[in-house]
Amino acid sequence: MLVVRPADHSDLAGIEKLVTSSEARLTTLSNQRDLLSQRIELSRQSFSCEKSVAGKERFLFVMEDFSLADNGDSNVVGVAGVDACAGNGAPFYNYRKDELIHSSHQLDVHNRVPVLYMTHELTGKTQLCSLSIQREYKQGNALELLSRTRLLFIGLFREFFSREVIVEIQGKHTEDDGSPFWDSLGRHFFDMDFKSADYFSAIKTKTFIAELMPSHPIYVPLLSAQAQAVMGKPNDAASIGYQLLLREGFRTSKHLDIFDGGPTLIARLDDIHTLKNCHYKRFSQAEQRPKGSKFMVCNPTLSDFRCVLTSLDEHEQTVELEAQQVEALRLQEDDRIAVVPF
Amino acid sequence: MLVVRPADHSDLAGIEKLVTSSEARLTTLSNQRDLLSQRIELSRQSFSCEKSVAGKERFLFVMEDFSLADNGDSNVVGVAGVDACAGNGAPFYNYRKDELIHSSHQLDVHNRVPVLYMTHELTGKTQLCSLSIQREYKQGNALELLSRTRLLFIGLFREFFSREVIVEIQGKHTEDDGSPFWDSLGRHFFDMDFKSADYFSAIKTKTFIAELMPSHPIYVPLLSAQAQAVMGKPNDAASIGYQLLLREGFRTSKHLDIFDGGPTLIARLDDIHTLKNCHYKRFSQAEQRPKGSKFMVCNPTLSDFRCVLTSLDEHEQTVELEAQQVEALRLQEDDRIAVVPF
Amino acid sequence: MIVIRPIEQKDLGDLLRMAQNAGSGLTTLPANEELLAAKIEASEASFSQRTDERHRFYMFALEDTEAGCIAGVCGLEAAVGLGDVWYNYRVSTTVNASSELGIHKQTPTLYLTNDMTGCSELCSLFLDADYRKGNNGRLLSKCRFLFLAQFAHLFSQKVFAEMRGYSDENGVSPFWESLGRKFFSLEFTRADYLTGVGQKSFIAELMPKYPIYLPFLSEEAQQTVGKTHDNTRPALAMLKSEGFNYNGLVDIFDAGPLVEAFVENIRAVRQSRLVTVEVGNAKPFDDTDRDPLLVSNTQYEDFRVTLFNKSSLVGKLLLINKEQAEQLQVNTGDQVRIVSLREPRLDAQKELGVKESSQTEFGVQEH
Amino acid sequence: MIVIRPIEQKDLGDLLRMAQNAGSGLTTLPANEELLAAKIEASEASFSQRTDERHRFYMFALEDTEAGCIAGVCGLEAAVGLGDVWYNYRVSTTVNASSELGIHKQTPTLYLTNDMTGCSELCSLFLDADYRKGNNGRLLSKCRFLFLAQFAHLFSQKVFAEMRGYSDENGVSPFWESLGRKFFSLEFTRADYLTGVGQKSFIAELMPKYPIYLPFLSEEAQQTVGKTHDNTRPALAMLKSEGFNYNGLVDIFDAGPLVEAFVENIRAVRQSRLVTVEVGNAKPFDDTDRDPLLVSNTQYEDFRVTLFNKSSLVGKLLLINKEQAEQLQVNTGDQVRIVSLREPRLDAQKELGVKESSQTEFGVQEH
Repeated sequence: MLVVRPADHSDLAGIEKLVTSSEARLTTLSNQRDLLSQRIELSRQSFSCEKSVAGKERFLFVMEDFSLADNGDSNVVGVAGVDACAGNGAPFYNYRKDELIHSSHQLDVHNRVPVLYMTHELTGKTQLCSLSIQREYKQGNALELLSRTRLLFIGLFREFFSREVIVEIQGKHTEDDGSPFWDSLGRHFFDMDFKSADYFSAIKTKTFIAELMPSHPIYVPLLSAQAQAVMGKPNDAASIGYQLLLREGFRTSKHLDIFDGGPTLIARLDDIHTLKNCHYKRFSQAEQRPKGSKFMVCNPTLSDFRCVLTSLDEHEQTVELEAQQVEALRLQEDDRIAVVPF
Repeated sequence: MLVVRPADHSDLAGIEKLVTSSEARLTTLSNQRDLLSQRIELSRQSFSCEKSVAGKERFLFVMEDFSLADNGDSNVVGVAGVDACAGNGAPFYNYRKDELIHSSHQLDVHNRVPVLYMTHELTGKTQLCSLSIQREYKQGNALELLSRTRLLFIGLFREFFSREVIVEIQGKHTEDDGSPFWDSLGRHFFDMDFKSADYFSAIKTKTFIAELMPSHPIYVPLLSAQAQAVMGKPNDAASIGYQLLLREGFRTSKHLDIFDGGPTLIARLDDIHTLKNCHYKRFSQAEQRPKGSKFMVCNPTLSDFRCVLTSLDEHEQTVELEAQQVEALRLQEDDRIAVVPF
Repeated sequence: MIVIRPIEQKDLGDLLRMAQNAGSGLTTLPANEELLAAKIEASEASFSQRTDERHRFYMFALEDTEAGCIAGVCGLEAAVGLGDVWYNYRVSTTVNASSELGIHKQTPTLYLTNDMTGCSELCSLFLDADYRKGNNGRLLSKCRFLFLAQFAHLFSQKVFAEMRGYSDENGVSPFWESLGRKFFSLEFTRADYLTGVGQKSFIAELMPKYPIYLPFLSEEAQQTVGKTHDNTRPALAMLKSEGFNYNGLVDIFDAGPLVEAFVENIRAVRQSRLVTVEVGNAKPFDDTDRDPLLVSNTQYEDFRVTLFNKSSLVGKLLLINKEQAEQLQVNTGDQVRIVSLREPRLDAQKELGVKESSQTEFGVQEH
Repeated sequence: MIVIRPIEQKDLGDLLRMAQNAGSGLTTLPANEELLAAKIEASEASFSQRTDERHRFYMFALEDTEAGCIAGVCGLEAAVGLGDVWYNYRVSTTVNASSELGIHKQTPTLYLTNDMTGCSELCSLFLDADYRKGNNGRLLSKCRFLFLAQFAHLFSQKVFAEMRGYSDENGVSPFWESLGRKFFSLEFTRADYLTGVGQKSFIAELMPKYPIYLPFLSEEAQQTVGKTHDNTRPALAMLKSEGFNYNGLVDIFDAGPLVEAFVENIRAVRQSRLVTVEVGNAKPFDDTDRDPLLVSNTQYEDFRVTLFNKSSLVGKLLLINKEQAEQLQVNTGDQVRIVSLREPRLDAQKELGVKESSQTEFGVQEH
């Protein structure tokens, strides 16, 4: 059984292992143990509504597989985050792809010229981030459960979040972890390869970006053909998650990652299917394995937030849950649950 | 009885009178007779699907009050347009208000600095324009009927239009027809007062805008306090129409008029209420004055497009119309009609 | 005898023939009869003071009085960019540095600028191939300095010349290929031609307005910024020897360098002085003299320049013969302005790094 | 006797006192003991060649050998902007024109630029009020030109100085009020101080990066662009008389002008020459002489400069007495570099518009 729940310090080793082996780029989750530990602590504070993080909450979830043998540690097979405010108090950098028309009647020329403007306009929007999952769990329901649990969480606790949610998707890279977009743009100014820039952006403040980023708009036709080709395209490793978000009602925005040119998805809370279809029910202990349609079901309290997959009869007001599920969700008799079709 | 229908050459005098006396600014509708006449001809070609205007259709509607005494001319009391593609083949200029965060940890300074970028990104989107109505008709249903008829039209003939519709709303002006936004920005570069710029933009090609507009981004904090205060605010004269569009599902975008800083509204077709609630019915000749809820009803054919207000019973598949209405709508027996709640 | 005089409408045929021979490098001299006639008309209107001072355009012709034809022209614009818009790129430096990461990176950056607006321009120099010998090239180019010296009040304090930019043996400009082509969607020669004939609004409409970071251009294009065409090097060396400097401005199409000087600092202006003429039986000018005197009269409408041997100067008197007096349009007792055609060789100048211009003859120099 | 020598750590007390008197206009001399000690250390490391050539910073002290104290300092930076980032605004012209509408509009525009990166800078000049008399001001400022002449290979070809910008009687800079304040959210003096102590990353973080159209600033601010503080005018006139020019670059905070010159074109560099010393019973220097000789030894680490009467120069020999020899650290037979402290008055120069610098004494000149 897969359970998604808030990350705790005991998950440190498991998360570290995940992040280190991740094939996808995780700017927002460092692989340095002390930074990871800080991040978990920050998440704990966010879930417990501590004043110190008010307005800058960073929620981190792990997915645990209860069916794995108990190895002493937690069986973390996935991790995912929600930042209440992109940038977390610092500027959040993006390129915004705009279009200028260079047109001359006299010469009968009419060129649409894409231009990249540096922008901070997404700063403060709620951001999905830090999604990483063990390779074996990628093809089944696990990735969707992990990703959508965050949306369910956002829907249940809207007071923490902005009206729009964004997700930066990893851009297309070369086989040796380079980025054609970076090589044609950022490299000229940051004077380092993509990996280094990526590394520093995970562990440093944004000062170095302000200092090194070119401040003038960039004409796309002057970038290399390879860079232009990957602009706004998701990396293959991220494509399942990308597809899933499109299905959820996210749309591609005009924003690109400043490092690898990857796309940004955006959705108004009101347009996200998981949020629209979520409703409350009661539960009862099941005598036998529940039957019906697949639903995500969660404990809708902040501190005990937990989410699992189950089957249920959507016409019944009371959902039957197995004892194991009730325990995993930390439910007490008479607690409300929130459910959403999977 | 008010009827909204395609403009025809016989409406020239009536439109001219309207435009000349209009209190609102109408960049997209010149008060020069020959230009007006061209515009009507262009509309006729658009309604008749002539090849010459394919992709650049400009539809112009007039509202006629049949209850006025016949004065030989048409009794035009309002005019309104839909351009299939904003810019009509030339670049469509806007400022886009973006935000940069100038932030220094060292000094604990965190400024959000709004910046205006010139953009053509709205070029090619469908644009509502040229709305003008006689003062006496402004307060009742007439304005809404005229404005929403365009939306109904767009919904019925989506193949002509883009997926998003924009409207530029007149910005705030001073009592002597000046513009604080213009005085603080455009005037420095165009070297003329607002009225002249406005006039030229209605009658000239866009070449002069390309030549005279400042090409670098504009820092809003450097504009005058008055200019900053009016940015994105609708003129009082336009506020009823503005309100109406918000109710229709339009949202304010980040785009401003380059001359007076007026706001731009934008909506996806799928979000516009008139489009969502439109459906087809049949009609029959009424014996007596129809009763029920207020609906807009129209002849849903391109060449004979006509729209009036009526009352009907929404549960009936057949709508009863008075003889006068049937005639005004140019309906033949067995024709379909399209209706939408008013 | 070779003499410089204002161009006239009767020279149109000669001029058209020269323009046809000039090729595409010469923006300001397009091979179009109507336009050339208009240029001559503009020059005549300027010399006869029918044009407002700041909008005058002067065109000088090199006449072979024996052959009865003109064999070269050069132009002088009182002030550029007052009617239309004058564009250049300024090659500037952008520095991005992070002390935290120990990074310090300099990026050459092109800024579109109109900074030459109002300055005077040397332009349109062209000399027939047959006449590219002896002192003709220098005479034709430098005659303008005496005009500037004599009528400085009619010109800007600063004067400049745009040098033809680098292109390869096939006439391809790597700078244009890497930048202009992407925005203008037309050939270099056509863009160049349109600019030459004054149809410049397409630049405002199509030109990228934001700064261009040079590393976005091809290696080859980067290297041609501020680099002149091989054929133009002698002309550039000549202007440098007169005190002109490259100060970071380049042509927007081919990135050829712009060289500028304050009028008062131009060698031939600074060293020029007035002397008195005495008409007698002086020997005619011997063109094998490699170091002659450049001499002009002081008349505006009937401006003339020609060369004399240094030996013609005796104290404060310039001794000339009748034919010379006629060509210069002066009489005994009139003042003329003189200056050495080349900078006198001094040891001091070698120390300061000023070099004599190349001995190669030149015929085409400015854009 | 007044002599110029490299500053030493023992001068720290005197220097601190001077910095406290200097006020906020002097970015590079903040009244902070630790920072001043660091500056002295940087200078000592430079003179003793412990620092890499391009990162050297030289500080010269004016010593009153009788009073046993220093009474003035001036600095010379080998190259700016190589460790951190050097910012200026370039005042450029934007032209928008429409021939169709008959409009032609010029708009002054400020571009943020790092174009001085790598150039040498004159800086930190300060002279005690008590010593602002006689030739002290000129001696202190111009001593650097002899150092530049002697060790030109250690400096950039171009040297510049930033002049304090205009502020009103209350110390308010209209330019700052109209631009900087809106972006930096701090006081001018604090911004100035942070820059002086080398903490400049806030500029990259807070500075507007896009060009600023000047008409967006207040009338008053527009008028102060390139205008110097009243107190700095004599210093500006002095630098101009040495061949420095304002070329459109201004300070990003107060818009004070930057003046620049190619080292080889600086009057005191160009006219300086080497002569031989003979030690004997020469008369001491008479400071009432308004036209003395500026004399330096040719040593790097023990560089010294002082003034002599012109009468001390006899042919190619400079006659000096024992005390002078000791202060200059030279012996009979050694070479020294000399130049007239002021530019010789020549009729020719009047013609060219060069004016003698104002007679007003100056004590503070560069930013």
